[in-house]
Amino acid sequence: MAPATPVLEATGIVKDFLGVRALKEVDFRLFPGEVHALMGENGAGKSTLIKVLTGVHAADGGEIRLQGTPVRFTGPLHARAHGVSTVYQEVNLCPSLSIAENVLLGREPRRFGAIRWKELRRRATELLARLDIDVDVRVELGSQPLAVQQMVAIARAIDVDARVLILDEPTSSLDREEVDRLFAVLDRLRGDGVAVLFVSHFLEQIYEISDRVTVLRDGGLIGEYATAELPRRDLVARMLGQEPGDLEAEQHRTSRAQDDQNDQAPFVTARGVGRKGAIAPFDLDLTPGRVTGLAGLLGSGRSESARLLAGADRADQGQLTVDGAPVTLRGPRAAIARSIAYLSENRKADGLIPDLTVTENIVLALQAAQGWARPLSARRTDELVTRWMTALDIRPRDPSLPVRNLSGGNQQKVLLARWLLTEPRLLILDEPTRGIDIGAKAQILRLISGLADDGLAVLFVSAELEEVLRLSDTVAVLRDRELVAALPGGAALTVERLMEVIATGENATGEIAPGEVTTGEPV
Amino acid sequence: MSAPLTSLRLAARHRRGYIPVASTAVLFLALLAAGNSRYYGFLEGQVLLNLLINNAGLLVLAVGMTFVILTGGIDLSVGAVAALSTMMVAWMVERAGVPPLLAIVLALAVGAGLGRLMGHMVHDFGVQPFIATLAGMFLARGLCFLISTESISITDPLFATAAQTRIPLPSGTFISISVVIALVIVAVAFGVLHYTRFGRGVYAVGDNPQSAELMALPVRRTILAAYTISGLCSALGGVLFTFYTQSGYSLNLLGTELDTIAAVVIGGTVLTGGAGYVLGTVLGVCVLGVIQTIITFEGTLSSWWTKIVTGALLLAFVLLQRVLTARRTSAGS
Amino acid sequence: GGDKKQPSGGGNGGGGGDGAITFGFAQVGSESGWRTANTTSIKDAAKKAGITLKFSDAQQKQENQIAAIRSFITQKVDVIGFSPVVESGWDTVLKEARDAKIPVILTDRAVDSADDSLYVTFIGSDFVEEGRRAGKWLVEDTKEDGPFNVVVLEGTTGSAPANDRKKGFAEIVGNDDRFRFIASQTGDFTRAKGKEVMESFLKSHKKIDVLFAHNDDMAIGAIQAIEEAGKKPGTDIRIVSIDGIKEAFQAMADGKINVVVECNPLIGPQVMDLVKKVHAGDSVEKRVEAEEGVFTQEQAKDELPNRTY
Amino acid sequence: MSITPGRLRALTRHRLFWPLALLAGLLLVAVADNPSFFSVRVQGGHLYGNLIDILRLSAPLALIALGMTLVIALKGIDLSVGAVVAIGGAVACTEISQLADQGSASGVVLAVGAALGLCLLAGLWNGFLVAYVGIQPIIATLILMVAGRGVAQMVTDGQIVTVSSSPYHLIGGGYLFGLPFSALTAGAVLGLVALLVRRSALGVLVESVGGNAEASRLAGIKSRGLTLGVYAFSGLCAGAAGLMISSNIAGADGNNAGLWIELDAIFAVVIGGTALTGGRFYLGGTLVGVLVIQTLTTVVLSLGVPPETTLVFKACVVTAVCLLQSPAFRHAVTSRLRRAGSRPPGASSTHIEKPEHEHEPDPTEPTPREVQNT
Ligand SMILES: Nc1ncnc2c1ncn2[C@@H]1O[C@H](COP(=O)(O)OP(=O)(O)OP(=O)(O)O)[C@@H](O)[C@H]1O
Ligand SMILES: Nc1ncnc2c1ncn2[C@@H]1O[C@H](COP(=O)(O)OP(=O)(O)OP(=O)(O)O)[C@@H](O)[C@H]1O
Ligand SMILES: [Mg+2]
Ligand SMILES: [Mg+2]
Repeated sequence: MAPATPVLEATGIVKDFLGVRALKEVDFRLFPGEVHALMGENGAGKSTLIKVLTGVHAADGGEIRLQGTPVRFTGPLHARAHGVSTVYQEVNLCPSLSIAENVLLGREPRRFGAIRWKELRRRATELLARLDIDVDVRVELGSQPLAVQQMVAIARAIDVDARVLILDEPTSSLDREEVDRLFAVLDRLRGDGVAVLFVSHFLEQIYEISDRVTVLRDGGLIGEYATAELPRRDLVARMLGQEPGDLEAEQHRTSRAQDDQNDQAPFVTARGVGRKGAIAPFDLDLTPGRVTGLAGLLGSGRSESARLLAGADRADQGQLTVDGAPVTLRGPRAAIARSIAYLSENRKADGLIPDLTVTENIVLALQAAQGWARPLSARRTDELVTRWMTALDIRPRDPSLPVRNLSGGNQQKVLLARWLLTEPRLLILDEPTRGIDIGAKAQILRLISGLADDGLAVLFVSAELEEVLRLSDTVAVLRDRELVAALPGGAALTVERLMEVIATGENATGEIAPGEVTTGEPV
Repeated sequence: MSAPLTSLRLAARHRRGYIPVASTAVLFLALLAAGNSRYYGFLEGQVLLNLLINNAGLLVLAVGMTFVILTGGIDLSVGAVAALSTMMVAWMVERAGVPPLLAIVLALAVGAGLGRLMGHMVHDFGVQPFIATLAGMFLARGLCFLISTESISITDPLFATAAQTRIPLPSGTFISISVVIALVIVAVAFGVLHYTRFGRGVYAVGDNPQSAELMALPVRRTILAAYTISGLCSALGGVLFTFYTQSGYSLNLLGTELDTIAAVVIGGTVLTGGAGYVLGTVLGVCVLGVIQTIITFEGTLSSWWTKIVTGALLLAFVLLQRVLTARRTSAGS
Repeated sequence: GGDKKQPSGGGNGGGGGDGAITFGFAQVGSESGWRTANTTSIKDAAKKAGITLKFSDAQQKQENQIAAIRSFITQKVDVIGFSPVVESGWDTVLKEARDAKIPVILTDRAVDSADDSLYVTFIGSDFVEEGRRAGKWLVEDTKEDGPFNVVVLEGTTGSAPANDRKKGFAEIVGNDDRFRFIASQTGDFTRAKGKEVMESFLKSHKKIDVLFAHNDDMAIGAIQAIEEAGKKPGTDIRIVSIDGIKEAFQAMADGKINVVVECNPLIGPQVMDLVKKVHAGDSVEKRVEAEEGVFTQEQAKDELPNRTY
Repeated sequence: MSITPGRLRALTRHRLFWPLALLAGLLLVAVADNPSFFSVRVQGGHLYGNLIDILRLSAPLALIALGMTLVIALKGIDLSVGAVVAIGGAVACTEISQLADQGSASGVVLAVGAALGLCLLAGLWNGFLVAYVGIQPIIATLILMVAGRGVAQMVTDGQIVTVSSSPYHLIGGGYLFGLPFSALTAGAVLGLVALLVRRSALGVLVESVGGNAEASRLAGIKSRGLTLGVYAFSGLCAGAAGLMISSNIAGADGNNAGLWIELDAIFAVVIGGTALTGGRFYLGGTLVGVLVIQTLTTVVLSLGVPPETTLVFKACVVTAVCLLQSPAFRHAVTSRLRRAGSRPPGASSTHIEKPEHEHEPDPTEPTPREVQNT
């Protein structure tokens, strides 16, 4: 099915980082008119390969050919000039410029050399509308939820007249609907003969969109396959290097806690808690032993409600009680002091301290809670870090590396470790599995579930409804910045039902758990 | 119900960038009003115009600095490069008999060249801007001394004309040629920053250099150009200074880099780059000028009180600026 | 408000209708004790003479000084005085003053303008002459034949006093081949730098016979360095300095400095005389020398009580 | 050779290798010019020589740079240190000069305490403006830089306040065990602070706030208190440096003490490897930076470089340090050397060299459809 010459071909690519070989003689081919998935565990070398292909990193060996001619890109600018357009992992945009500018930066429409601002905004709006994103393009990008930023990055990449489009985990923070729109666009591009390189940890997405798959493991090439001819199990086995265990076998978590919910007092209750312009007042109970999922569409206010509960933003109305005592969270510190941990959704902007080592990043919150004068002993640190690095399988298993050198998924695990380490009583997780490979994801979900069984209260936000369903005892649904329903989890709650509630805001059977949800006044 | 609300919020958000400049403008007017209520003749037209006449050179330096700071850098060499330019022009015209216009062009070229060299150090070799331009500052000052340790008067009539020509404005007031040049530079800078790809690139690079690189923007060209522009503006500022004083002197404009940076930052530009307006810089220069004017009008301050009062006025200004912007931004988000 | 500060020159140009003269004085800055003494002298003298003083401190910046003079012009003061930061570059603003019919008095330093009608008079010191006087004393004091190794602590590189004192000193001493200049460095007119530079001189040069310091502060710093090196200032090394601050006289009295060429900052009364004369339209000398002398160790003890700064 | 090429490479890659190499180079030049440059003898009961001078004179700068390192690690900057230096000296000397007996140790201690207290306040003030009011550090500290100098001049009345107090002289000009007391003090403070920040969690917390303020806030770090403390410490260090400087010349020079020392301090910090963008900081590196600066000054004096050319000379040295420290520059030089050497170009066809930015295409040109870099 592939035409004779690949548009982009790499042979024997080697890349070393300070003596560690991240890519071991990898070969890779990309043909026009195909969507090619690049698969592998966290740290397998996917992003590194992409960066080498586009000249961000110089290869330490190997050759890259563009349409049969050897090339040596000096960077994204050079690659772009040759028709290779890339969206790198993590949102790499300019947060304090407007959305419109971010879409068209460097390609602004001009007349006599002067930028035509009206036209710029019109075109940006149009491009985003193609992805069904309806925003005021004049607002600062940084004020937008991560998913919108992600879509802006995608809009930016597909606008150019490119022969090769590379997308490194573009869907990690997208909801189902955004993914659908993206795939529609990719389909069209494929039809136009564009070669698309696509990285994702979602198997369904891979099987839905890709024609061929290249699998990497530990920096080495495992093989290149036609997607249709490779059963899921085999794909997973090749990625992990072993037969997959009960990755997908796991269904809904057996919520022991659900049965004895009556005798458990909630750890945190919110009554009419809200913030003007961010989220309408809502009621929510977070009970030890129970996982509460938050579901909703892009921009429905999931992150914003999580932030209020975590003290990251200050609520301007309502009352929060912790352990029965009314509290006002004046900041994250106050929340942490009350054993509330919050994993934020944007690891790059407000999670990692890139220069610090893995160890330092992991113990940061615990250390901050202890105060500067009481440093964790080296032994204790070692012990904790080793424990959690093993539990979460953070690779490479070298705690002294600067965290910036870790792969995206492993960075995410570091942040998760940071909060688990503090032994919280309420764990607020905003997209905790973003960018985490399927093997690790199952493991992490199991871990959270286990912690919940041991009496942890969990608030779980994820764009992936399956995941929410699998883990949650209760699913609260948000719509237009309002909490509209709380549905008991369990086998009865299917993705379809949930989608329906999200879409209509109506609870078809009208079973809003009493006392759980009262929609507050809209602000 | 929530639609109008959302659009209101969006409107507030999208204007947030202008708040620092707007508040600076308001405070500037307040400062003028305060001066006027205290001193006789403070708001006379010519006093205001003198603000521009006296600060034309600083304004041009600050415009160049704005470019560099917007890219997230800093340029400590501006004062020294300007001094070098006064020295070069004076020496060439007076001692070497170079035609004045040619001398000016050469001085501008040297300024731009020095700027570009610093740009290379910053971008290509990853030297921190502070250090690269500190070296540039030493070098430029040092070259001044090599030309001459004494001040050189310029007797060429062109400079006398440039210095003494008064461009009349209504009601007996006037401005100088330098003011016109400076305002043209401001206008050009405004156009470049807001209406060219390069200008937007400057903001992008300052906002997030790694992202800009990954967004396939010409980061290298942008940074080199920003430092070159700063060097060029410094040299031009020096030339305007020779129009102002008709002389060249190695110790001219000592410490001006800090005034320049202060003007840019007071004008609402963020030192870490990516946000700011060149019109804010104009206001920043005017604010510093008014503070100076107030002190002159006060007229009885001893040397140290001059410093203390300057600091106090600056403090009052940034505090008020802070109060205003904090109100607005918190209302906006 | 009602308490607006009015320039007492009022709206009537150079007038002096209400008697009091307004004198706008633009000082260089406050870079040294000498300068502060100069400022104080001018302020006190103005008060004593009943002259309204508008004082502006330029913080060592020519542009500030020009701005201040412009502001004096717009405020319509009766007489302007200033001590220029640098010799050159005053024509434009001085012409503006002339156009506004405001007489200008220069103090302390001269300007190099070709058109000397731009100012009425100059009062102050001649830095070149100071250098010469220092040189002359040295030549006369050293009867024995050399060679003498001379080190120089220069003022701030590029500043007028440094340039001129160097020039004047070299005019005299440079022509006498008993003297060899073995080192010359800038000490920025400060005590700390003077000490640091002298420490270095003492280590790289075995035999130093004469130290010429462009001001007293550097000389005092150097004395400390010499003493710490185990030598006797004033005896092992002849020290010649300029300015005449109290501490230098004390050091002279203690035998640690050999000679101080005075550069008198206390010219306030003389300036105020000139202001009055100029305002009244009397003719004045184009150049008025400040009263200053050359002091040796013998004179130092008698002079010490008269030193006020 | 006992050093393997690999070791040597690792060594030359060390952050401080090139500054130290340059330091050594400077000293070698000095000793070539003046063979007795290194000579140290006993004079007046203590060691005496150029090297001792370097130690003594770099002490104040070392203290200031120490405070500055922490401030810069927090993504801040402190321009006011020069003014605080002046205030510290001015207050102490003025107090001492009013003592009936200037030699009384208790009087001197009180004066020193008052001066340091005031400087601590000055630092707190800066920290307050930065952390609680939210003013950009450069402006917040510029205010005190301008006004503080005025305060110092007011305290000294614009004159140099001379003191003759032997206890006070010890601080900046005295000797202990034959070594300069100031250098010992600075060394001790540096060591203690290094111990404090690295043994407690302070260092990591500072680096974390400087590296990503929002993330640190969410992790529960009290960044305001930390900021306040660090600026206060910087003020205190500057005050102590002010005492040393004034003690060394036995007088407080409100006009000139500490003038432009902020630039030197920042320079030292940056040479030492701490980035102005905040985050990781290196106290040892700062110390090397300080020594480079003071050695440069001393060597320039010793060489007798004419004053007019001093600055050009310094510019060249500064440029040299920066460039040598830059891996990109070293790479450019070595690859150019290699190219000039015997190896034919393209000898390693599979080896892709680190990109140099020279081949950057002009994006304003129409997008080339063909690949040019063959
Ligand atoms: N700049 C760097 N310096 C050192 N090591 C690095 C650097 N970048 C990546 N690595 C290492 O290279 C390996 C491959 O990382 P890469 O980011 O390519 O993984 P990935 O396949 O994209 O993983 P993920 O799915 O988590 O994004 C990892 O072990 C990582 O730690
Ligand atoms: N249809 C939409 N398209 C794009 N942005 C939207 C849309 N609706 C709302 N927004 C933006 O979403 C933001 C609310 O974000 P919030 O982080 O609370 O959402 P969220 O539900 O957590 O979404 P996500 O999980 O994708 O981050 C607002 O800034 C608003 O401007
Ligand atoms: Mg990756
Ligand atoms: Mg979210």
